[in-house]
Amino acid sequence: MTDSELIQLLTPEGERLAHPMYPLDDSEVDLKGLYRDMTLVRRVDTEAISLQRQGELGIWASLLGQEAAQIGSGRALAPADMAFPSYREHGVAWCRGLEPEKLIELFRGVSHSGWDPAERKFHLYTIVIGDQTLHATGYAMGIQRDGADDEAVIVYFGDGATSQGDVSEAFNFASVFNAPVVFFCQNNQWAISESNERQTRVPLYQRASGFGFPGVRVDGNDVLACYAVTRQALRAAREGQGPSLIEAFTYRMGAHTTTDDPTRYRIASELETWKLKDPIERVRVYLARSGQADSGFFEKISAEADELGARIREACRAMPDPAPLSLFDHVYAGSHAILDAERERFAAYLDSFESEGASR
Amino acid sequence: MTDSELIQLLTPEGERLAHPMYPLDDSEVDLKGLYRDMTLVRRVDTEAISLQRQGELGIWASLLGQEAAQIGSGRALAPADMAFPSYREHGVAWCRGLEPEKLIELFRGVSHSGWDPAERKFHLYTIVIGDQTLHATGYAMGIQRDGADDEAVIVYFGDGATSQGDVSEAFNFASVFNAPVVFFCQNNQWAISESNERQTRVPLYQRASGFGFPGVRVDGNDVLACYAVTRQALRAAREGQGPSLIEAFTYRMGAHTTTDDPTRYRIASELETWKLKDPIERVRVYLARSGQADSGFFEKISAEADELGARIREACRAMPDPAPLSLFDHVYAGSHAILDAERERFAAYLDSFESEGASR
Amino acid sequence: MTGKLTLSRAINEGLRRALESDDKVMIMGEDVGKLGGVFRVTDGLQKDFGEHRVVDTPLAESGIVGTAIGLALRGYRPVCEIQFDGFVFPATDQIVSQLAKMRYRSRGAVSLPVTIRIPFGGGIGAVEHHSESPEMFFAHTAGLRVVACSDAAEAFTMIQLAIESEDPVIFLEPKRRYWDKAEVDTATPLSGALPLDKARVVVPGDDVTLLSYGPLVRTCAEAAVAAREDGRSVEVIDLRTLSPLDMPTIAESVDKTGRCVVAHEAPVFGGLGGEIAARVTEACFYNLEAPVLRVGGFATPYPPSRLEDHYLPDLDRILDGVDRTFEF
Amino acid sequence: MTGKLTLSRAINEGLRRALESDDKVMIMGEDVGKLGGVFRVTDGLQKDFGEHRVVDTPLAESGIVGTAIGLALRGYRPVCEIQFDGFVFPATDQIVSQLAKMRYRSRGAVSLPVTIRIPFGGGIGAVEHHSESPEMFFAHTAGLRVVACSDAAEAFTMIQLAIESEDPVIFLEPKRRYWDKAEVDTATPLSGALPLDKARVVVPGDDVTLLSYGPLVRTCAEAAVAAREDGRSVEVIDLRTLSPLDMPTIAESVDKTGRCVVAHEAPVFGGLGGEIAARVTEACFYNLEAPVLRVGGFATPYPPSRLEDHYLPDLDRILDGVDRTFEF
Ligand SMILES: Cc1ncc(C[n+]2csc(CCOP(=O)(O)OP(=O)(O)O)c2C)c(N)n1
Ligand SMILES: Cc1ncc(C[n+]2csc(CCOP(=O)(O)OP(=O)(O)O)c2C)c(N)n1
Ligand SMILES: [Mg+2]
Ligand SMILES: [Mg+2]
Repeated sequence: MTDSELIQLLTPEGERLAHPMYPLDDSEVDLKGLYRDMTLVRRVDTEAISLQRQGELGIWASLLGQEAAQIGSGRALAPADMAFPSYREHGVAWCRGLEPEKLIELFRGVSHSGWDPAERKFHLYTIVIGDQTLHATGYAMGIQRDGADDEAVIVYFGDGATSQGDVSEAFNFASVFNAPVVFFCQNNQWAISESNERQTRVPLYQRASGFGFPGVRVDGNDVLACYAVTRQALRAAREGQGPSLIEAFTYRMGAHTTTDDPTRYRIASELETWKLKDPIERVRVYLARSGQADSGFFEKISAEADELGARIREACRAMPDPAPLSLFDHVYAGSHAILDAERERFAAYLDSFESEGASR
Repeated sequence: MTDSELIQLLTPEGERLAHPMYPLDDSEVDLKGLYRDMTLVRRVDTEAISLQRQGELGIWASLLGQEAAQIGSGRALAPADMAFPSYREHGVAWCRGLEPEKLIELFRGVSHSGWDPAERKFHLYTIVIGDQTLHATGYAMGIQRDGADDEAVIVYFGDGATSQGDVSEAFNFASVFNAPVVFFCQNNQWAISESNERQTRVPLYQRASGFGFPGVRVDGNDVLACYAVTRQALRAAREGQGPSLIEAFTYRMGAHTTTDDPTRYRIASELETWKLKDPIERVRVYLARSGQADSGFFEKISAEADELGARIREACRAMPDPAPLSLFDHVYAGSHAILDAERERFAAYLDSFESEGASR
Repeated sequence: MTGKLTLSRAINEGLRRALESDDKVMIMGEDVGKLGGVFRVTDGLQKDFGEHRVVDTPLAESGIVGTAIGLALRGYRPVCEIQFDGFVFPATDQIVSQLAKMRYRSRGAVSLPVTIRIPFGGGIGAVEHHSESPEMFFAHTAGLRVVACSDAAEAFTMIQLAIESEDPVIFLEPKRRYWDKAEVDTATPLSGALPLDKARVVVPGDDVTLLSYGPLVRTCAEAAVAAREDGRSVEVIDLRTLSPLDMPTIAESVDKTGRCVVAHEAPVFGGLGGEIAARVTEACFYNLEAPVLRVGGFATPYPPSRLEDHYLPDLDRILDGVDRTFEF
Repeated sequence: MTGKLTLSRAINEGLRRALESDDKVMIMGEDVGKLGGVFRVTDGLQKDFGEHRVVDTPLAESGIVGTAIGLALRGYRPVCEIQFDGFVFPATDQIVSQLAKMRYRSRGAVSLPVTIRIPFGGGIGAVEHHSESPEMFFAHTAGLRVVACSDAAEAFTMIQLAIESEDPVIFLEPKRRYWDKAEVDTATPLSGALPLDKARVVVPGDDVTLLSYGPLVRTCAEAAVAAREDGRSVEVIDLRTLSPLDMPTIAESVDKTGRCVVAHEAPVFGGLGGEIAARVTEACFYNLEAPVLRVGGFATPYPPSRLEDHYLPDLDRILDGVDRTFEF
């Protein structure tokens, strides 16, 4: 890959670039807001990891290093746009206004995804790799049928996901039906222990052309580039130009999840290289250097992050386990005799302990 | 698509062309043999269709119009190469030396595919669209492990099949592992009633580049071009250059199968246009015009076809139904108590009719 | 309005009603447009409702179900056609892990009123993968409703009820009965129809209960007639619903007859018959004169079509099963 | 050589043996290489046998099984790892329509000795799709053998027998028992091991037969101990093989005890318990004092992990099932 393939508007050193195809003026974007978003979601992440270590969560999938890809693209969404996440899109959830506590619920094992996707314009987390790309494409086909030309869809998935047949089928449906969907692939270079070369031998953004729509690679650690590229792709989708693929070239700085041990499969120096490209640090440098923010601003955000951390910690610890019988809820809309009988019998069974006391 | 995209060595008018990338001298190829092959498999096809009409076969999938794609590619195979067909590759079967009667068996409902793929270097027909592309890729991975650099694999599938996730997964596995497999897509323009635009909005051969390997479009009604292009792709595969995709641009001149009625979904004029591009006719013209064959040759082939037709007809009519208990054979290599008990009980049940006579 | 319709035509009429009465209803699948489906079940619907509502999709079953889920999230009610039973397997993941679970995962926030039509079963002399009975894959999956129609009259109302359901429904169509005709009353309002989760007694009887669904309901009814000549009164029940099972109707019958046979084309091993046997034995233990017996497909792949008459339960094998329950 | 090994380690040793003794044996899957699998079952194998024999594949389950089929056609014996139970569904088509049927379709010309390892079941506090029990999808599919190991000693021999089998084997590993240790005798030759298609009495008893497989075998054995204190003698059988079922061993026990309970994590509805109930009732009709009862997962998706202790059959629910058989 030549450097010129990679869209970049803010270098790791905090230098601001212009790109002929993705013009973006500082006045068009709330860079301080983006800095705040990224800092706060990183704190959510840190907090969740430590909650997991303390046994409060079953597992956590860290977004460390992917803040720019998620906040940049998430903030490019119009309110009416619909987003379909994978399981790591805590930053996009944040942009959609979803309380981090909702995500915590899921990883704590209290719910599978306890929010209303229609209300939040943010679908449930999808763990089966790639499945959500078809849902997003179908949703976009619905937008077409509604004639809603002010709406588009974005769907998130990883580099590993591109190998799944469903993702290719989604590319194809989207292309054939010219559906208004943006495929946003966060190429964080790893699918658990497998590096990119196990998934592809050419850059992933090129996959799109074979299906007949444009693909582009953006510096996934550059929040401005992610913002500009996503905004344009969504706009094109809304205007009837069909799907596109964005490959956000980034890096998973942490473990795959809290149960993973990356020292088994990757060398430490790789992480060191990527630390120099940290998505938050470059914004801090640029904001400070360009005089857009002073130390007071950074301190305020830092304090806000501390507060948020405390709030999440408390909320998590206070989360009660769901009631046993709730395990039977919401399987069907209507009654289902087999299930209903099971619920009844189980309720009676539980009651028998109540009445017997600890008889066994 | 520009004309220059389409590899052609023999025009519909029987004019012989040269192509810089696919040099082929007439001396390298047995053109009369190819003519014979195409004529005979077309006769197999005609015969099978009429056998179906007479109720001798359950169904038949006609290859009419696709003779050049199948014979050209099939004759490009080296004896050690392995071929994975879909369900329409009667011409490839022919090249592999498989008796047409074996195919007849399948469509008659006497067997599912009664040959040994290892012995014939020709896998079973595969009806579930696209599944065989993964088998071919796995087989090619086996060739790599064996270090057998004189072997390659070819796998056949249709334009419709390219939409299946499995086919994309096969492209990707083949690419990532650099497996010696040639993906041979017969784009006959139709997947039952669905025209190409339901499957893709760009030419299919372009699909390959997104997975990181070369794709090429060849005139699928030109037996020489199909031969030359396939030969080269197989050679590249054997030499360790990895997979490639060949899109043979052809036309399904008949119905999808004998149960299909194409008048419901396509206009007659389309067929007329393609009749002018008939794959056999152009070879006849060229052979005659260039003095390579005289009327005696053509008559001999025609007589041979008549004989073959008669042979197939008779063989088909003479095929006995399989023995009832054979339905329990070859489910498992070893014994399987549940199945064995069923077989035993069913045998006793059948016996009870024998002994009772027509008691019920 | 009543008249004789084939089962295929009755579903077509039912789909038409659904398309007419709710503009969110859509039909998706391979060859469902101009061709009207390989069995003509969707014949004429694209012409009348347009390409946006009757959609020829790319050839990809996972894609069909996956995008139907997305369309349902957007408020549509997609009716997917899987061309043949054997081609539902590529869609298993989307059906089992997504379609079936979405309501549960979202704590009731999401409804996915998707209907998946599957022509199922054998008996049409087809090549392999065209005669499968995959119903247990779905009946065993919580979150789905699984139903099978058995004749034109039933099919006409059941398809409409399936589409109306807020739950995803696997709708099994007995393909070898597509051409069977029956009187269909298209005038009575749907509200009067037997609900989707109820079984129905097709032939009343006293000596033994014969349970089936889909293509074998007719065979069972014929068996009941034949048995009557032998002086045996067979009660035939069309299960209609496989998930949930209508246990009250089943148990009431078996409590009365004391004997029970289940017939289906799917392999006996792991088939619905086992589930029914377990439940009936528990519910009717003291009234059972014999174990619940099962007549069904063997533990083999579906055989070449010239052998299918041996594989499929027919009148004789069903009667043999009935006879055997009297040996206890 | 005997020693205490965890179940995970025992499978690792079994795989190592297989790789050593037949150079056609291969391991394929996601993260099976350097990482050694998310449960470390393949730990160290790539290092010792190379990247050609222990293959990290692209992230695509259908691709894994589909290419394994091709490798088997070429003479290899691939052992595929599906990372978690819930991720086997994208491979359903390749397993059900291709892997299971190839021998039959080719009239015995083709053998596909492919083993598919699936860590299955719940109890590890995981997020959704990581605690499924998909065994019935495969037990209902003719052409496959389906087995489940329950402890380290069994796992060590069973994985080797599975790989040796000329038939495709679905090999279920009880993931919550991966860390359980047991004495494993790695010295005795494999030829002395209990064959793959046999069940085994784990705890002998007289009053009631308790059948299970995989993770619940241990729970059942514990239940038998608890029941003994109540004066009830429970015979616990580890089924080991789900397809075929070892009916002689099962029926012999039930004929003796007259009562039977089946426990599994998979939903009861459509689960193996129904099949067993039907067969046991037919085989032991005159000896049964009570209907075969089932204790298993509910007809719901697998719940959030904080509820899984309620979903999973535990000691109390299994004993409750045992108790209920004495109410008849
Ligand atoms: C169908 C399926 N197979 C396997 C898994 C197990 N798994 C979870 S995450 C993961 C790697 C995903 O990699 P990638 O798509 O790059 O996303 P990332 O985790 O890097 O964000 C795997 C194999 C799964 N969730 N779904
Ligand atoms: C998975 C699957 N879905 C559906 C079908 C039914 N079907 C048989 S052939 C066919 C069309 C195939 O079109 P194409 O791939 O272009 O091959 P062609 O028949 O034109 O040679 C369809 C949909 C099938 N066999 N397999
Ligand atoms: Mg990744
Ligand atoms: Mg075609």
